[in-house]
Amino acid sequence: MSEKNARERIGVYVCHCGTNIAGVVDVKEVARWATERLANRGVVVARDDKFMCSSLGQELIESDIEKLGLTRVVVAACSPHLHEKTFRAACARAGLNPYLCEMASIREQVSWVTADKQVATQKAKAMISGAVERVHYHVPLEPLRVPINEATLVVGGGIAGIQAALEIANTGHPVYLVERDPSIGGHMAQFDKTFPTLDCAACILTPRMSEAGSHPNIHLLTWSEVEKVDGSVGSFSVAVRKKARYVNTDLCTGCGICVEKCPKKVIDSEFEVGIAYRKAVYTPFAQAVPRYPVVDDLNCIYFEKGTCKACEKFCPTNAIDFEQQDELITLEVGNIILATGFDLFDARRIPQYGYGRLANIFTSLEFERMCNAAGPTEGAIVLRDGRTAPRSVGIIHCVGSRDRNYNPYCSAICCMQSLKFAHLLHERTGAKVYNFYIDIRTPGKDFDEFYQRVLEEGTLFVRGKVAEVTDAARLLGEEGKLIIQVEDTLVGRQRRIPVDMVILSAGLEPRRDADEVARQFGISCSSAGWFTEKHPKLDPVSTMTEGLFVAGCASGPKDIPASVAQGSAAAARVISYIEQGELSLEPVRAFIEAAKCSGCRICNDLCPFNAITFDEQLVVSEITTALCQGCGTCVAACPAGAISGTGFSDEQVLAQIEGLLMLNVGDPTAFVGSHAELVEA
Amino acid sequence: MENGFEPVLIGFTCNWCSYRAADLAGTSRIKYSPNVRLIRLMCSGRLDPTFVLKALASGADGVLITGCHPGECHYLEQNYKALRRVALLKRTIQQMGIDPQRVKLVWASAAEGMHLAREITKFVDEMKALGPLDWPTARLRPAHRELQKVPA
Amino acid sequence: MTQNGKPKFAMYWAAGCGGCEIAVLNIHEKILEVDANFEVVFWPVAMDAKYKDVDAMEDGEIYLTLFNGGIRNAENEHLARLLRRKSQVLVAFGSCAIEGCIPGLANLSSPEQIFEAVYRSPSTVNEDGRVPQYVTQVPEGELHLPIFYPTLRTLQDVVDVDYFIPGCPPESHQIAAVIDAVLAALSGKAELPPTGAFLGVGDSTVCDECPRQRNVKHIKQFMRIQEVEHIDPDLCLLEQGILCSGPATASGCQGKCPIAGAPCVGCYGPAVGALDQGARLMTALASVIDSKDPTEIDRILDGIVDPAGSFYRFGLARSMLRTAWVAENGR
Amino acid sequence: MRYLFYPGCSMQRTARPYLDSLHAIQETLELELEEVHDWNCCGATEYMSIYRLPAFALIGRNLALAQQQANGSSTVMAACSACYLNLSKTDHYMREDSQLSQDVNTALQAGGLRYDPGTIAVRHLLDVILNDIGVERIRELVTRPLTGLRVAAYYGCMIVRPDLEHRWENPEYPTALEGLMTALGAEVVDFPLKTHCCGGHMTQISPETAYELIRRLVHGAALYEADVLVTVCPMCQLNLDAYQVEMNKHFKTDYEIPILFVTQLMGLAFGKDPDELGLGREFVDSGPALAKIGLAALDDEQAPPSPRKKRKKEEGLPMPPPMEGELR
Repeated sequence: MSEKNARERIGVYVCHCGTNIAGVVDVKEVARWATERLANRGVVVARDDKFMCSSLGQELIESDIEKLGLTRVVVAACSPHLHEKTFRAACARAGLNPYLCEMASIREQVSWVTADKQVATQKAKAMISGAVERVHYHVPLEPLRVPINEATLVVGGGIAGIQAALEIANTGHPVYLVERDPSIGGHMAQFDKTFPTLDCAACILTPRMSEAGSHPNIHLLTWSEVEKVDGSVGSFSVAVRKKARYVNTDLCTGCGICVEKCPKKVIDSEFEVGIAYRKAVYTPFAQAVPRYPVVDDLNCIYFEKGTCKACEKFCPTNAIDFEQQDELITLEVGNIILATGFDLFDARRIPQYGYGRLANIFTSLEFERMCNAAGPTEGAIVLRDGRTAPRSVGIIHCVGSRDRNYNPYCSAICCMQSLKFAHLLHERTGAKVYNFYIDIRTPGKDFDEFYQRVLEEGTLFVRGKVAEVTDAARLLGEEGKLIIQVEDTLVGRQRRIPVDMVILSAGLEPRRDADEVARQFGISCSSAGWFTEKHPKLDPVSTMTEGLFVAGCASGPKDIPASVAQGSAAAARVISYIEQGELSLEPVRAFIEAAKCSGCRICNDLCPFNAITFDEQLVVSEITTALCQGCGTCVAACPAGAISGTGFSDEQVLAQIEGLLMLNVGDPTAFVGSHAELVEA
Repeated sequence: MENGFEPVLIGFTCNWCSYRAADLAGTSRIKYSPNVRLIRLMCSGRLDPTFVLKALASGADGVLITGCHPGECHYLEQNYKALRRVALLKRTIQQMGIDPQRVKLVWASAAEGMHLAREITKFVDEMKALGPLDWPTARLRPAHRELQKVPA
Repeated sequence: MTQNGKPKFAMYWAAGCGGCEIAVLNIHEKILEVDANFEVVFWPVAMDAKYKDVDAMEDGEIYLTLFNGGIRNAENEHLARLLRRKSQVLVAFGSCAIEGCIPGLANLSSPEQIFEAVYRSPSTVNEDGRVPQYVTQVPEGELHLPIFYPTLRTLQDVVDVDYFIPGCPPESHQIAAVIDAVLAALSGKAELPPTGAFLGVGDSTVCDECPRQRNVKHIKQFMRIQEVEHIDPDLCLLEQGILCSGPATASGCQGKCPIAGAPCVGCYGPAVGALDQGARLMTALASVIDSKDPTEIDRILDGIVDPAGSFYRFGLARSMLRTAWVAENGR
Repeated sequence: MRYLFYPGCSMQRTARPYLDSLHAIQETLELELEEVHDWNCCGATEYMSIYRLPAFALIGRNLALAQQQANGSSTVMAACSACYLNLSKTDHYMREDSQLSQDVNTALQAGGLRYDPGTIAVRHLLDVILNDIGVERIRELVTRPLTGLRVAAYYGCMIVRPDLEHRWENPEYPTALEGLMTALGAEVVDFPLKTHCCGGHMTQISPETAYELIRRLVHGAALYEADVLVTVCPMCQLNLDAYQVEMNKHFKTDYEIPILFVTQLMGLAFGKDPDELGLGREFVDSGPALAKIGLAALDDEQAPPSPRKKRKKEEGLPMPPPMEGELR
């Protein structure tokens, strides 16, 4: 045991927590024991109190620090996750660095989980012993302070991103809104009506889009993608690739003549999800923001064959520019909001549902486009032939969701969306509509009322997971139909229901490149692939990386109101950072001692936050403190022992082990090779 | 246990998952074996094999290492580093005559208080079956065992 | 001080191979300075000396003792205690004295296993099956051999040590530098370093002195050097899947082995301040194994055929665990 | 590639062409098959649901023999889907249920045998062809592509369900056999009934039930204008082939869909002699169908195959494209 550290003057405070601790642990005995047996380990006072976290309890600690000159404090009470801040603050008020306080969780880890009182008391002693040994090696720490650049980057121009951008821009701070498609608007722009109010999606969205497009504080970067992210909270440096549009946006008036004159028709697999055609030069939809078209260089005849340029010939302002190149720009921002949205589950992955094989099977998004008055059928609900109205329609819920073969989670919006479809079908076609569902989930405002309404309209509901959709007719009346084979679990029998059209309510999935984006920005994804929020309940728009926020479906399936709320919430968090001007960060961080670093590069790829870099000149690795999240993986990995971690140093942990194993109160000669001995050596 | 042997065990927890699982076990009043004394790390990735060796050399009969489930690491994927370190460490200590069972890796999310409690009790039972380690470097009459003894 | 005014010098060889003795001679002409400045009073390899002569000395009469080898038997321990008492400055010289070195690896086996291997295994020519006896009766009386201890301990486990000079053996230029330092201190030109210091080592590890190109590491396979068909002469050996102890071994040797194309075996011990060289190596290597799949990880780890022997080749006797659990190990 | 081979009883008798054609192409595929010595019945489809332990012990004996024999391979390959499923199930449940494993081994002990669950991998011939040999290799081996032959790929139920070892990408709607057929040069028709029931032993218990099940499959193949239906299971082949006539009588229909084994079509594509492949032994004559690829001589009276009706080209809204890597 180290004599050096016995110089510390330690106060031990044992909390009764009413009877929560004292009912099981003999707190008086624990305090007595600590005074007696840990005196040679620096403990100068050990007290017990009814509620250490009360103002009286805190004052007790403060007064001891002042009167007894305590240099370290150990509080044996509840979990540090509950009251570490409280006791740190008490220390700070008495002039002791708050990080010189350590807690032993003798409530959550002892009194509440141990039946035998005597054993519980012994375990409490061991834990205090561990905390006492550990606290010797605590060092005074100061929170890190970083200045915050007032500009913000919002990635993704769907409704969540638009909302976030507008909120921040309205407080007078600059925002860069990056969108990889030619227009902002996201999935919401594709929808027809929104549930349960049946507002027209475009009617409520497009004003927001225009507002974002013309806001003086919003710098719109569509047809652009984030390429690289450097820096950390307060001062991110983000490289953005502005893809070549082949349209000079300074000259373009958005008149649309180029689109009209373009001779090349291609299937519009983006906005119209493959059920309509567009030109090789196009604006994705009429109300696109910005209104400038894009030349699709994969399909443009000029790019294929080197000749055509019809658009260029007819453009009245000479805005077409085939020489345009991608442009790489760097944005300096203080915070980033990721609102990258979702992808629709690819229904072709369930071949027994026949999508892609059987003509009259549509995905939910295809159906949205079909219902939309601005869509390929101008709102007419028809079969794939483009003419025939269906007389019977089956809507299959949970396609790719709540299915362990695909995605185990609930996609949250499909029930309401399917009910909406049922209503629209009823209203516009009078077709017989079946809903095939596992459970109906209508937890939102006015949602269940809408469900009741659809029920009353006569939509039929079959509870059961559809086994297959087939055109292999077997029974009378099945020829030429799509037959839905399903076990009706309410009736308890197999049914075959022939219909004209099937709509697959495909689930929501993380963006196909979500993993890559997460890595680029240094955040994590859940096992399903959604971005992980800092806390699912209490901090749903923050991530583990300071200054990086998430909003909308990027962190999981959400409906429009929830996405909008998250956009606003993320904006509020960013605005609060900007207004503070600087940010305090927990000082639990790793540091590399350059003289000890051999430049072996073992640690270089261990940090998921990209905090570790290698200096080729000095041949040493370095840590960017503001990026470090304090996990300590590199500390544990460094073969040279050159990396140390504040708050969780080797010395602290090793001392705690000795303390927990009561080496400090045993016969010192009984132990060979204490770590302290080695440290001293 | 037949011989009344109560192992003394050290447990390492991740601040974000297993430590919170221990908190949850507490608030849920789930009773489990008192033999494991937990140490909080920020992440299972902080787990340095030195700590495990230190614990074994200092009188612990076994070491439990807990972290977030694979794919759920709070720091993205540091728990895989713990997984690999423990795998290698087990091979080494086996050569040193230590039953690799004495070092155990358990995944427990913040929501798995019950799971953690069960795993702790299970580990304690396994260690009871294995008997004391009593590593030579912690020989003689270590005080820690006195304290662990359950009075009859 | 002797009559001629020269401080006294001693060197002793305990459980070790003797390489350290050779290393001292390997400082070439510098050895003349030793002779010029010291009176060699006890150096069994180099001169005739009796233990009783040392016994007869005053405490602290010897100025400098270089002690190499570990403490394997009662004689080693006796001499360690004796020389500690008689010396002002006791130096643990070389890996064996500091951390056990190769003799320390014997801590993976019991004395019985060791004797079995040495006297009775098929690799031994011992037709009569003679095994040393602690007590042997001869016409003249009883002969005694020193007691063989259950484990090998290091010098500092037995006595207080003033300085440590690591290496197997220590590099000649480092030995020369130490001699210069001692001479400078003797002549009052400089102070001796603080007690407990490691002499002749750098702040960092072998990679610091290794000229090979190093990159971010992703290890998919470990191989023994004889299994590697072509070794890139310029690339980090570890990145080529060869288990190299360089990252976790104190610098000071100038990267001799990796420069010569052989992986570092770790003879300089852990970096100063690091507690357990084996643990440092294990944690570092495991961290950069490029797999998240337990089965694949196992496959990759299969490439490390002798983990304990590889990670604790030199440091076992001074590692956290010190010894393997062997039934007879003094338990 | 070397495997232990469990032929099963059907391949010795009713599905002899399956065995013959397998032997015929074995060398081309570089398949080394070593028959499990002294193998016994696999329990077929029902036994396991009637007497659980005896069934497992019966099958376990084969696994024990295989374990004993295992030299150079610990994989037992079965070409019959029922055999495959029973062997696979037994290994799986013995692994999961230590009590069962103990009981089975107690039974096996009487014969001086023992099976350690997990030591033998049980695989179906189709799985071996697709995953060990691979479609690419097969494509290289084709000397007489089955160009113009319209094939309905039929898996039956037992090979894909329950997919205990997760060997199939999509056990509900597999597409791998289609890929193999395409590699042979055949044209694969849409056949959504690919994993539907062939009737199984219903032919013995309740023929009318079986006829309906058979009718659905044959009708499906006819609807999509398949020339042949290819199968990987002796029972499927037997039901669809031998009972097709009975079924036609029952429903007063006149379906004539020849039912061939996958190995027979592979053999044809590899240029093997039809006789060697056991062709001509089927009830529903495959001659007219195979005439399309220039094999058997056409009967004079027989009209040449009607020109294929193209499925109507869709107008209106475009169809979604096939998924990347999807076999059609």
